[in-house]
Amino acid sequence: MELYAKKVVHIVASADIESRLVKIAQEYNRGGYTIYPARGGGDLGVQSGMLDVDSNIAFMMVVSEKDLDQILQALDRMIKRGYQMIAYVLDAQVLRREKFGVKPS
Amino acid sequence: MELYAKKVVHIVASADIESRLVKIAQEYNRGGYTIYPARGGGDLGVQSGMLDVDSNIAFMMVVSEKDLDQILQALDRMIKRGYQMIAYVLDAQVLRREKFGVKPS
Amino acid sequence: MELYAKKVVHIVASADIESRLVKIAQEYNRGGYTIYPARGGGDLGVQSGMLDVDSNIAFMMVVSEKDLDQILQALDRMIKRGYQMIAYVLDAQVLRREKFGVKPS
Amino acid sequence: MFDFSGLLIPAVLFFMLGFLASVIRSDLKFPEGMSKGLTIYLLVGIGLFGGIELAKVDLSEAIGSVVAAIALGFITPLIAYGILTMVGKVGRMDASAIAAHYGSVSAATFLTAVAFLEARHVNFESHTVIMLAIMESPAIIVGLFLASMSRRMLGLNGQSDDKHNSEGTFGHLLRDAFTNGGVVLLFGSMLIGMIATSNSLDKIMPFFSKQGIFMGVLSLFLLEMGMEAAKRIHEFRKIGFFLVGFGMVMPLVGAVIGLITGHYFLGLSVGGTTLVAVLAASASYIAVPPAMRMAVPEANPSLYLTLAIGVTFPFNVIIGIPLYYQAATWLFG
Amino acid sequence: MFDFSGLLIPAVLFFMLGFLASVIRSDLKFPEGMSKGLTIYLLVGIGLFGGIELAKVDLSEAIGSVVAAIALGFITPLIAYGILTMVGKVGRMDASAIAAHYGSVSAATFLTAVAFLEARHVNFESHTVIMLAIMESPAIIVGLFLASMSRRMLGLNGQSDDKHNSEGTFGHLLRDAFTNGGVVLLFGSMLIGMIATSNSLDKIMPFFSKQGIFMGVLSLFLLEMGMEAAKRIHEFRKIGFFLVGFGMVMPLVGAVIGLITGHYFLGLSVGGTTLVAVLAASASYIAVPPAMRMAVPEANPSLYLTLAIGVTFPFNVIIGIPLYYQAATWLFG
Amino acid sequence: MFDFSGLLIPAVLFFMLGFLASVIRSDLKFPEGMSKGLTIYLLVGIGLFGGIELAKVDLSEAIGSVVAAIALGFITPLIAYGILTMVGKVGRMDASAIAAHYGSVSAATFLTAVAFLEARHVNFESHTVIMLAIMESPAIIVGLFLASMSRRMLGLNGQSDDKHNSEGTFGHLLRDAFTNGGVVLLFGSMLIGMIATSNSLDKIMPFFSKQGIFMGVLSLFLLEMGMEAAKRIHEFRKIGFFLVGFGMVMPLVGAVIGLITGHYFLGLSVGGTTLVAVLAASASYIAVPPAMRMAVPEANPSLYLTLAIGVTFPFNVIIGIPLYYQAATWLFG
Ligand SMILES: Nc1ncnc2c1ncn2[C@@H]1O[C@H](COP(=O)(O)O)[C@@H](O)[C@H]1O
Ligand SMILES: Nc1ncnc2c1ncn2[C@@H]1O[C@H](COP(=O)(O)O)[C@@H](O)[C@H]1O
Ligand SMILES: Nc1ncnc2c1ncn2[C@@H]1O[C@H](COP(=O)(O)O)[C@@H](O)[C@H]1O
Ligand code: NA
Ligand code: NA
Ligand code: NA
Repeated sequence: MELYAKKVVHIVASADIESRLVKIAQEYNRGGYTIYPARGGGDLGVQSGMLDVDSNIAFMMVVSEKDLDQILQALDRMIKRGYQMIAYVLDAQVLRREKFGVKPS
Repeated sequence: MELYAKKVVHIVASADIESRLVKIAQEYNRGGYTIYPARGGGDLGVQSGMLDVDSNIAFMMVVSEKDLDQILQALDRMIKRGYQMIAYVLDAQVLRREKFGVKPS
Repeated sequence: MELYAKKVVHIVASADIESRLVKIAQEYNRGGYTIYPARGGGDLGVQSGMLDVDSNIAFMMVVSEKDLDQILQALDRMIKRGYQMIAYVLDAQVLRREKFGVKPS
Repeated sequence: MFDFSGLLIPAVLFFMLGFLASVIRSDLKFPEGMSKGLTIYLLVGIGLFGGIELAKVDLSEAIGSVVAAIALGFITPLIAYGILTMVGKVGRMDASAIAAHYGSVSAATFLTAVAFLEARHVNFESHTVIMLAIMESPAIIVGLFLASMSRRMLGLNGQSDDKHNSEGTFGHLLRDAFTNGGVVLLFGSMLIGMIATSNSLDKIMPFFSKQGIFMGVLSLFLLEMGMEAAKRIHEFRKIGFFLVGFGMVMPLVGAVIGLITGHYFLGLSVGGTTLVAVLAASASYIAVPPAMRMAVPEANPSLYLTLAIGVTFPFNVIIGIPLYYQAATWLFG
Repeated sequence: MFDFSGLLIPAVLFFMLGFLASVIRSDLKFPEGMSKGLTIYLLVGIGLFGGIELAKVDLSEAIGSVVAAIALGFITPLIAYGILTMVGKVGRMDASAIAAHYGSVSAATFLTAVAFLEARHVNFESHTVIMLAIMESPAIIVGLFLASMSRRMLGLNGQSDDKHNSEGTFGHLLRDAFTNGGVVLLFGSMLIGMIATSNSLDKIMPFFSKQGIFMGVLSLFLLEMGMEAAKRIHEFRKIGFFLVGFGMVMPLVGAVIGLITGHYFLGLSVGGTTLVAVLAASASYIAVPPAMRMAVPEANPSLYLTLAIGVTFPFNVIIGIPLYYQAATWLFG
Repeated sequence: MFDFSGLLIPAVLFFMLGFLASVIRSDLKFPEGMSKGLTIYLLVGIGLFGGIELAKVDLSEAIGSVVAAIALGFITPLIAYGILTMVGKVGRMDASAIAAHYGSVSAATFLTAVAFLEARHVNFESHTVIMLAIMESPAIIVGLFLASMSRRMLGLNGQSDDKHNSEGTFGHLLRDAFTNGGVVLLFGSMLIGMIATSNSLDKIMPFFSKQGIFMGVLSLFLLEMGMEAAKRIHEFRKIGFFLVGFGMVMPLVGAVIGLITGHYFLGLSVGGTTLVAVLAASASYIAVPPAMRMAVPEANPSLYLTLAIGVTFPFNVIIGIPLYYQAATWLFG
């Protein structure tokens, strides 16, 4: 099968800031994103997932190489303003190039 | 630690077609798969995860390089028949080669 | 955006052994880890996720290259003692190097 | 003329609250699994209620309802398919999948109608619950039939030629129609309501009965359905004017058929006739969508989900139920 | 002197059990979503109760409570901010976010106080529930105001200059304060309790009312809160001696203001006065934290969450409520 | 001879429905967390019930039950281990882990027996609930002991030499046995039932008591257990003929011991004796599996889970309970 190189951006953050991240996906990734419920531990202590305030989400976007940088910059702006998150990027090969086209502009 | 090269296939699709994907794992991956609850947004709008019809799953399989292609082809057949999904492949290094052997044939 | 090379360790195991894995994260990864609820299928049959005994978790750690090996060795020790799990490692590029520093020692 | 007091019942008001919450973009959100759990509870409760009532009536009375339910389940989707393809030029695969939803029923709409009737102390025949259970499945079969017919007309070769996929065969898909979780829960609970000793049933009824917590749970569920319905509004533009209109006209068509069936064919009371109208007018969002997603993957799920949840469900809850009740009282006028 | 019998009610005992379970490092864990679901239920139940009671009183009586609630919501966070920045040298952004929590309320603390009063057959005025609903939001506004003032003082340029982020504007943040899920549920349910026909409300009350399962659900929820509170103890060292002390002194300050308001300004009974004290003394962990996480990202969430859930909540449940009740009886002495 | 009417109670029928749903491969599925939540509720409910009853009896009466419970918890796993290793040649590590499950108890089986007895208006002594709570843990200790003995016999050096893992020490594992979530909930709720003021307990009982919604919730839980049990059938071939047989014979062995203990040693009524038999006959699937997964990782979890959930649980619910009851009546014959 023919595959196409894309980037996968993974973010782990408090569930409370979900709407901000969705906004980024809408602006830079044609509204494409996937959210996983998550909990965890880190510098801010344990996020048990039991109360809303204690829940994390993992926010995943499959993005084009060329959209990657402005997405990372948007995330960086959030981080600079104080929003806590971790973010990493993976190299991936996708099926169906047409699902991950350029953003309409 | 010695690690072994494998492929990780990630699929995001409606929870309704889970049984189809499990079938693929049983046929081509010795029944090995992991499912994560998920929600998200894409071309078909928002999948809020609240009702069954509105829930996604992420379906993950660690597969051998040599099984990869027929798994992708099985996915591609599903896509061609109309099933909506996104799928990507990652390069991974696994611990314990014996857990991901060849499929019995 | 500048990115930094890290490793992402993914483990899928029974939810019952979560506390062991958290201990590893605390010992070797400054307490940094993320847990996803999961279910799945493998050599031990189907883990439906309905009862506690039937639930998996995916345990994810973003780690430094240099911490990787001792984490993998800790996992290997668990596996040798009989704990069932699958584990794989991905190459990732992270934002914010300072979030994934060396473990205090 | 239109009597607004019918809207002042908690079920409807909570639906509106959920709708509003979504419209004003509140961050209100039900946790993953909550409405799925509530759905399981509601289906079991309604099934038990139906079974207990069924054990009391004699079977010959019920048989008419069974026949009527099957007939409604077969006829309404055919009409829907006709309207969609002939009036609306909707694609045949989409039309098949949509049609199936209208032949089946929405338990939440039915229960809202029950709450509506009870708030006015209107009695209804308990057979209607059997009809609810029975009507879940036949429409799925009609949908499968329409889809395979459409495939042949369009020259697609669909599922059956796929060697790799035994699930695609008609037999398997048929089985899916009857082993759907919702169908199994409804029928199973009905059977349990019929055969369990009445003494032992009494012990569980504070949990499941309408004298217990059932109606409260329903309200909470409708709160969630309100949010889901409102979320779909954004899709209205995408699915187009014709389909949105169809989502409001088709219930009326169904209701008329239901009213006639309930009043003339089954000879039911005002309450019972209203409920049959509601059954015929409502569109499934539990049993049919997964069946169509599996069996008719060529159809666009946005279309049928938006229609069932975003158009027809709110239409029935807010406008339809009081209207059908009014019509039923006229028939008795 | 201190009357321990007030602690021997299930709500408090389950809180202690959860706390203990966490302290002995039990693997007890609520499934994802369970306490979120219980929270939704509790907010709807309390809203309905308030609405039904409100429909009975005349509006002029209630208006005083509304004014008092708004006043409390504005004044207590200002006092808290003052203490934090002047006595404690807490950073201004952190102080703004923490202050907002103390101006708002904790529904679970309020309900525990209701359980406490009911176990002693002490009546209370139902207006207090309106006050609960109203006090959720104003403090958020004060928090936003304090944060933007602090930003100016610190020379930060915060949210508003960010072209990429219209959500950062004051207007948007204000909207968040009133569209928060908890606020919408409370107000919406209150409205439903007021306007739904009483006959139809009766049908859902076995689910939502205190004669039904409400108090049992509350106990289960407090079990979970106990675990959450205990989990925060590990953070005590990090947040420091001053803040832990603040988390116990501030409720006392609030309670005094609340007692005065309830007794002298509103002329409430012992029960009502106790509840107003509880409202003023309690700190929000539902509506305010997400608002602050969004609007004041510069503040450290560990601080306000540890204070609200790990210090003030247990303090109020175990020590505060009996104390405020005692004080209220003295006022009437 | 075998009286089928005992099966016609909702608890058993819902179990069968779940089983059937899974066998016909229905897509029925409980959302993640639902049965975990129901389990928490059931354990709290049963604990409260036990505690309230305990507060009524005098302690000297209860002490016999406590001793008997501990004895049963120690003896049955030793017998099980003997049968497994000597008759069945099952590996020692697997045998240790399996044995522990049979020394502990299944709360759901116990509650089904309670439902069975209540449907026939048979009274039972409330001490049996204390026995249920007590029997959760001792068998875990026996399991740990058997496992470490087996390790020595097999020349494995297991947990203790692992410098990296303080959790592996016997002390830690012992602590796990008593801090297991289920154990904490049961004991904690029992204590709360004993010490809370009766007036305040009345307020929460519509939620937790058997006159309230408890039995309904149990039915829903058993529906889920039916699905879980059926799922395990596929493993029967893997675990082999001997173990499947063991899963049906061991409950009978346990029941005989339990009947003797209940009737002769404790002098209980028919109902009480039946329940002690059920306790001794049932196998844990809540407290013991995680303990064994942690402490005896060398054992294959498929074996003990399939036995406890797939063989012994259905056996007891369908065949065992009526049988033990019959036997108990004979003893009184
Ligand atoms: N090194 C890490 N590996 C995996 N997840 C992490 C790591 N550090 C932080 N996280 C996740 O990110 C969340 C927030 O991290 P923090 O801001 O450090 O508390 C945590 O609750 C974890 O879920
Ligand atoms: N670019 C993307 N990145 C991450 N997830 C996506 C993306 N596009 C689609 N998805 C996921 O796939 C699901 C179905 O996508 P679609 O068929 O485009 O609606 C969505 O609900 C998302 O969960
Ligand atoms: N090849 C695989 N790909 C993805 N997940 C797997 C695979 N094999 C096992 N798993 C996951 O690991 C869990 C335990 O595997 P096992 O010990 O083989 O039963 C399963 O329940 C799956 O969630
Ligand atoms: Na219909
Ligand atoms: Na306050
Ligand atoms: Na036993």
